[in-house]
Amino acid sequence: MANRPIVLDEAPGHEHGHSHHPMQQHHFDTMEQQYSSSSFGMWVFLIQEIMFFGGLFVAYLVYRHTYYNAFGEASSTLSIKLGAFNTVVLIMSSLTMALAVNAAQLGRRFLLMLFLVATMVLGTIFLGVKVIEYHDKYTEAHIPGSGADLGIIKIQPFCFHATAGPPCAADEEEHSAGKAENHSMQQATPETAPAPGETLTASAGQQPGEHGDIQAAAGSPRERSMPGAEIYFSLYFAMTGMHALHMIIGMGLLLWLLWNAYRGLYTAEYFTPVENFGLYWHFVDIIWIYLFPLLYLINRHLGHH
Amino acid sequence: MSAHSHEGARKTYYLVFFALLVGTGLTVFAAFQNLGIFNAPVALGIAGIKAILVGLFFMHIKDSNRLTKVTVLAGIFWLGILFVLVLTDYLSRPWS
Amino acid sequence: MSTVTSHIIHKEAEVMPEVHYLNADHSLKSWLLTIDHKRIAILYMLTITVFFFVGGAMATLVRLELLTPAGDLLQSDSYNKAFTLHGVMMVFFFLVPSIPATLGNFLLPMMLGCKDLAFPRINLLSWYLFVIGGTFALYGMITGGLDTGWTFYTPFSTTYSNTNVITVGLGIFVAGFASILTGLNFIVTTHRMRAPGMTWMRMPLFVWSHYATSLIMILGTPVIAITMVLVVLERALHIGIFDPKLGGDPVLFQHMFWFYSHPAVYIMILPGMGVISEVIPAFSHKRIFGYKAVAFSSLAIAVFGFLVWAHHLFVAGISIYAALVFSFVSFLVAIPSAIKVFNWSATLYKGSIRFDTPMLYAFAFLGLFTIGGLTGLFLAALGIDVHVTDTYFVVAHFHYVMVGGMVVAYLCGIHFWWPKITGRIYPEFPARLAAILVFVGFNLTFFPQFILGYLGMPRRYHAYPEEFQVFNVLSSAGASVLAVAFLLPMIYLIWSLKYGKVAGPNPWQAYGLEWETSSPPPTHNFEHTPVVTTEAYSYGPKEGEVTLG
Amino acid sequence: MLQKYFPLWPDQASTVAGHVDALYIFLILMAIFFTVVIVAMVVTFSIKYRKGIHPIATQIEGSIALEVFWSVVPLGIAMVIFVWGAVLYFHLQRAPRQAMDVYVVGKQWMWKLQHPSGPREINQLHIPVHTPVRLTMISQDVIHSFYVPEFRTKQDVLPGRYTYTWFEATKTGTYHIFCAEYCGTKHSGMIGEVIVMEPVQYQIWLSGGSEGGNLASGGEKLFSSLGCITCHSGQSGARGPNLSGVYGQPQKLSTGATVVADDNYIRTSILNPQKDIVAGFGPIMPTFSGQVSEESLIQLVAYIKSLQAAPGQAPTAAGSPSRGTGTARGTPAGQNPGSRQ
Ligand code: HEA
Ligand code: HEA
Ligand code: HEC
Ligand code: CUA
Ligand SMILES: [Cu+2]
Repeated sequence: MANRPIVLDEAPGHEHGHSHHPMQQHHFDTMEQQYSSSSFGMWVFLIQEIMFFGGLFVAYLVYRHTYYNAFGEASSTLSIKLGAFNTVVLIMSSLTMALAVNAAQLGRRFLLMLFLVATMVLGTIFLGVKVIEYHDKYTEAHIPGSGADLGIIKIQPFCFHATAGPPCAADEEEHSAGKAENHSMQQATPETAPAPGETLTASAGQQPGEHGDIQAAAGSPRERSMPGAEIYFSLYFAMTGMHALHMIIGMGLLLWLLWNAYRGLYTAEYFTPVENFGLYWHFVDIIWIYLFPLLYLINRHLGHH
Repeated sequence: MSAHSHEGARKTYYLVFFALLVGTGLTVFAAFQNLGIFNAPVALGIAGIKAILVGLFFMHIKDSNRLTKVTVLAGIFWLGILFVLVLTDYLSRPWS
Repeated sequence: MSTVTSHIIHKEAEVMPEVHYLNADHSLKSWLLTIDHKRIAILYMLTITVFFFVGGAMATLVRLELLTPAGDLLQSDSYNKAFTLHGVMMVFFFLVPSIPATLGNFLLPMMLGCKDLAFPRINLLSWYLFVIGGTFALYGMITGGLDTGWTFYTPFSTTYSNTNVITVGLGIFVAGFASILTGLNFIVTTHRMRAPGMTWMRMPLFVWSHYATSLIMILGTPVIAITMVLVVLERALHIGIFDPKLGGDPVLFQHMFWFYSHPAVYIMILPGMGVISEVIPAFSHKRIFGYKAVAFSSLAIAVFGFLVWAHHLFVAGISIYAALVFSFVSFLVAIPSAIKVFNWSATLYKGSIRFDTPMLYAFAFLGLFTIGGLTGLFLAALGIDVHVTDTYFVVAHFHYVMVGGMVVAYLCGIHFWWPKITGRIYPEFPARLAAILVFVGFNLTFFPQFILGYLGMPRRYHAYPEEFQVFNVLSSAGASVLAVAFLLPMIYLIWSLKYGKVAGPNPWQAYGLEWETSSPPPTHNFEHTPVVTTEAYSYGPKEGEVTLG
Repeated sequence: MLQKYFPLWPDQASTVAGHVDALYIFLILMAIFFTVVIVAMVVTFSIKYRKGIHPIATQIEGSIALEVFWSVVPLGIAMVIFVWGAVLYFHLQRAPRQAMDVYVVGKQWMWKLQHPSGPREINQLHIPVHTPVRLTMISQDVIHSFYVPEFRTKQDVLPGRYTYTWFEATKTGTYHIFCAEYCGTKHSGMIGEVIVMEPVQYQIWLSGGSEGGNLASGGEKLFSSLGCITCHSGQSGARGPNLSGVYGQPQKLSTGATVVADDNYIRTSILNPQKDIVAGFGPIMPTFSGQVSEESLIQLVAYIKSLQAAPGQAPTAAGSPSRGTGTARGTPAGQNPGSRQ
């Protein structure tokens, strides 16, 4: 075969003989190539993450469009205080993470470890607050899958429970004006005879909004006044849950980074894992930056609170 | 990179952090104002700016190569495809 | 062994290289923990073969049941589980990884002139995820089965089915990440690991098509992953997102499902197109006609493929205006495929054509993919789709593109690169026989289904009115031919592992980096990093551009 | 002959069937043309340039002109198909105004059909020939799909939302109704039949039908037994809006938006009243979700549909002039809710 012009030759500057960085993997020609591959790989991974969350966001978009009112009201049951607090915490952790990368670039091991720990602490705080919020939702029975009672909107923003417990009575009274409208919605029981063969379990006079009655009221079709609200809470849990899951995975990775930093693996020449993790962490932050207004801040000006 | 630019970077981080705090405050504030149909766009606009800040500075997109930038844009573009084309259905349904 | 001169003259009998990736180490551990892309490709190949035969066995059951109008062989529930298992196995666990994870994995680094994919460990992880996902799915299918169809439409899958939706859903979720990681690896490798001199416009078209495929894997698969999560949550916790009883919209599920699954059908054809783009030039001994057109049409398919998904929903209750948009784009996405088909055919012009088995498969591909693609246009035409959607017309369409297209391309590629992978050549006669049998059996199986579909026989029917029987019998008869045709390669390919003729580095006198190294290649692919100085398919000195007319 | 033993398409029994088949034949010719072109290229080149007689290939790089040629020509053809298909689709999707209504409820695994004038059928649909029929369909459980091959129409039947399809039969006879969307165990058994009759026969069939009373009057009974009437009394000062003349009209909502009150709007107003609040009213209407079956909902919708605007007057069905439930030509009676009382 005459036409065989691919030259199998030695690539310039490559071959054994000159020393490799200990972290260089065999299939890369240079440390530079390894670095740019990992960093690009991380970005491609993040694109994948965008689309992953994108599926949730598109569901959100569709249902917010469909159940505009219900989303507004359901959103008002979240605590803006907790949400905003968590937003700040997460932003702060992004800062510490950026500083950690910076420290790694400079090869300052101690500083790197310090910032990694700080990031972890902030992440833990975030998750802790999330647990409180989830627990509040749980006590209000705004949990997906708990049945028909999801539609009941109980209004109690600005009600900060350091320890999860029943919604504070003070707050309930404070906002009773806003509640009235909602309660009337649920109490409006028309004087009707149930159609034959069809169940009608709610009886007039029941106060489904009252705490403690929720379980009893559950299953009553009369109280399921807002199908959209159930979807809102499902999305709330799905989105924040998926976000929290990413945080938890992030915490695990942070531990691993910390261990490696402690072992002195990262130097001013080699810190790719720290940097890539930073990208991941900031990405998770960005997701929250969107979740906060989308979930907590719908139609607050209407004063459902 | 020189140590000097790393110091500069730190300064940027603090500035961005500050801007993000302001953004958070702003978005909470805006949520309680009656802006008519603009409540949602304003909220998303602020979120978008915050996200861009995080991306450009914390994630160093500003200083990264073209491939990275194209990658990020591609991600956003595809997300756009998902949103826009799903909405072509929902927004043009007679009533649902 | 891999200096340039050693194989320019190869009249003497070829000998196997002493050390190569297959015999570098023999322990089981060296296979299960390998990070060599070639060994991972083999692992993938074995796994998907198992899944293919599981899927094939189910197809056999389906065709046997449909031999008679009455639902006599299987209970309706068993039938439903059979075609679901068939579809799920074939799509998610066979066809999606078929060429990319085997041939792609094996060849991409070699074609680019590097030692391995960018992330060898992630490559291995991908295989493990795939196996775990597949095990989940198989386990779910065996213990109780799944009867939702491969499309998992809600609310049937979330509320009404009594079968293992959650287990299989998780299996698909996990396997999805295997696919994502493969795509990620390919993209980064293509961008960052090309050998010196390997510019984008010198890359083989196989690489281009895998690049396009990987884009879809990265951008589409996450959406099916999250959709599966939502289905599982819906089923486990009744979160209501897809449940009309709680105000959810089942059509939203369909949007999300097809946002992935339509682009995924291009995952299931682009790699095959890549194979054809290698094989036709090799056996015409001629550079490909319109390299750039073929290369960029792959990208066009990947991008436009994301804009057409709702052509699966024309009667599902979407807005008619949206249907209009999606139909329009569906016609646009056919154009890049048309460009490819014409360029392949034109490549034959003034070639020096040989008819080895891979070339026979390539011809079969041309014909069958064309028919499959053209009937895709029928479906994309709104007025026709209303009548034929969810009938056997659709079944025929997608088997033409998936079996006639991709499976044929897979067989084509396996034969073409078999000498490279194993160092030995398959026996030519049974191989040609099998190729011809595949072609004949395939047409006999699936052509009657077009007619059945237009006559109105709905798909997923376990019993059917008698007037449809004739065509069903034809189809079942074809399926038995097809079964034999698919079993044959299993036999002679395994036989050739021991008794096949030693191939030598380049038995086809094909052009490309992978043919520049020994067969089987050494663990690091090349003795030295190659430097590329020519374009792909430089089978001879160029002629001037031909002009029209 | 050929069509009998080796049929290529089903009977053409509706006004659209011929149009669909025309496009189909065009597509077949198109497909044959391109397949022949490709096969011809492969075969002639294979013969002419096989290695034996053409040992040295000519290396041709490509041709821009040809690339343009074989992109633009298919594009042109594709656009023809697109437009043709789209026009047909719009025709298939939009029922003529005067169509006779039939309501369909799909459930695992049967079709329940209701004529506005009363008769209810299971897995059978009697219709007069040469009469446009509009189906308003909903599912009680999973997605089904209403398919009559001879009419070339198909439409998925969704839970939670009405979908529509229509056809006008041109031939008397009996045709299959298939369920075309997979719906579980007996999906393949969810088969019914359309019986297309001469109008006279149809009239006879109608009068021999069930004595259930018509849909709207059934709806009226529900309207009072469910207590709707307490709020929707039609009197000024009533707690709920007057429902007369609501159907088909744009409704102003509290958000300022307007929506047209079609069947889906009314259905949702009953099941999920809080979703859209009519301007000027409080969100006080309770949900009836889970209490009213799809059949009853259809009756309520038909009743509200039958109410014509009569300002200041309490709605009553029995004597109320009917409007719009069907005045299809070819059905002298039967389509009129009041006519069979
Ligand atoms: C490998 C997989 C694969 C491929 C490549 C394709 C390719 C195409 N498919 Fe297919 N399709 C499937 C797999 C695939 N499909 C599957 C699995 C389903 C059903 C899923 C289910 O419901 O279970 C399906 C269903 C399906 C539907 C929905 C049917 C329904 O359920 O109602 C539609 C509708 O538009 C469609 C269209 C197309 C089109 C336009 C193309 C085009 O890309 C084809 C382009 C190719 C050509 C056009 C041929 C070559 C061109 C020429 C020879 C030149 C002449 C060209 C012109 C005149 C334009 N497909
Ligand atoms: C890669 C994709 C792929 C492949 C290769 C095939 C291959 C085949 N398919 Fe499949 N098919 C699908 C993808 C695929 N299919 C999908 C996605 C669906 C839709 C599912 C759904 O509706 O949800 C479908 C549905 C489907 C149906 C419609 C079922 C229905 O709607 O009711 C039919 C009916 O004929 C069918 C037949 C066949 C046949 C005969 C083959 C043949 O080509 C297979 C030939 C191979 C073999 C036969 C294997 C050879 C091995 C042996 C013979 C050993 C067997 C061992 C024992 C019997 C013990 N398929
Ligand atoms: C407690 C009083 C009450 C009862 C009982 C009641 N409604 Fe209503 N209905 C209202 C009010 C108030 C509105 C306007 C606000 C809104 O849209 O929710 C309304 C709105 C409607 C609308 C939308 C009207 C429009 O102009 O767009 C329909 C349709 C409707 N009701 C039907 C019914 C039916 C059918 C029943 C019985 C099954 C019923 N309602 C029972 C109070 C009631
Ligand atoms: Cu009902 Cu299929
Ligand atoms: Cu498709």
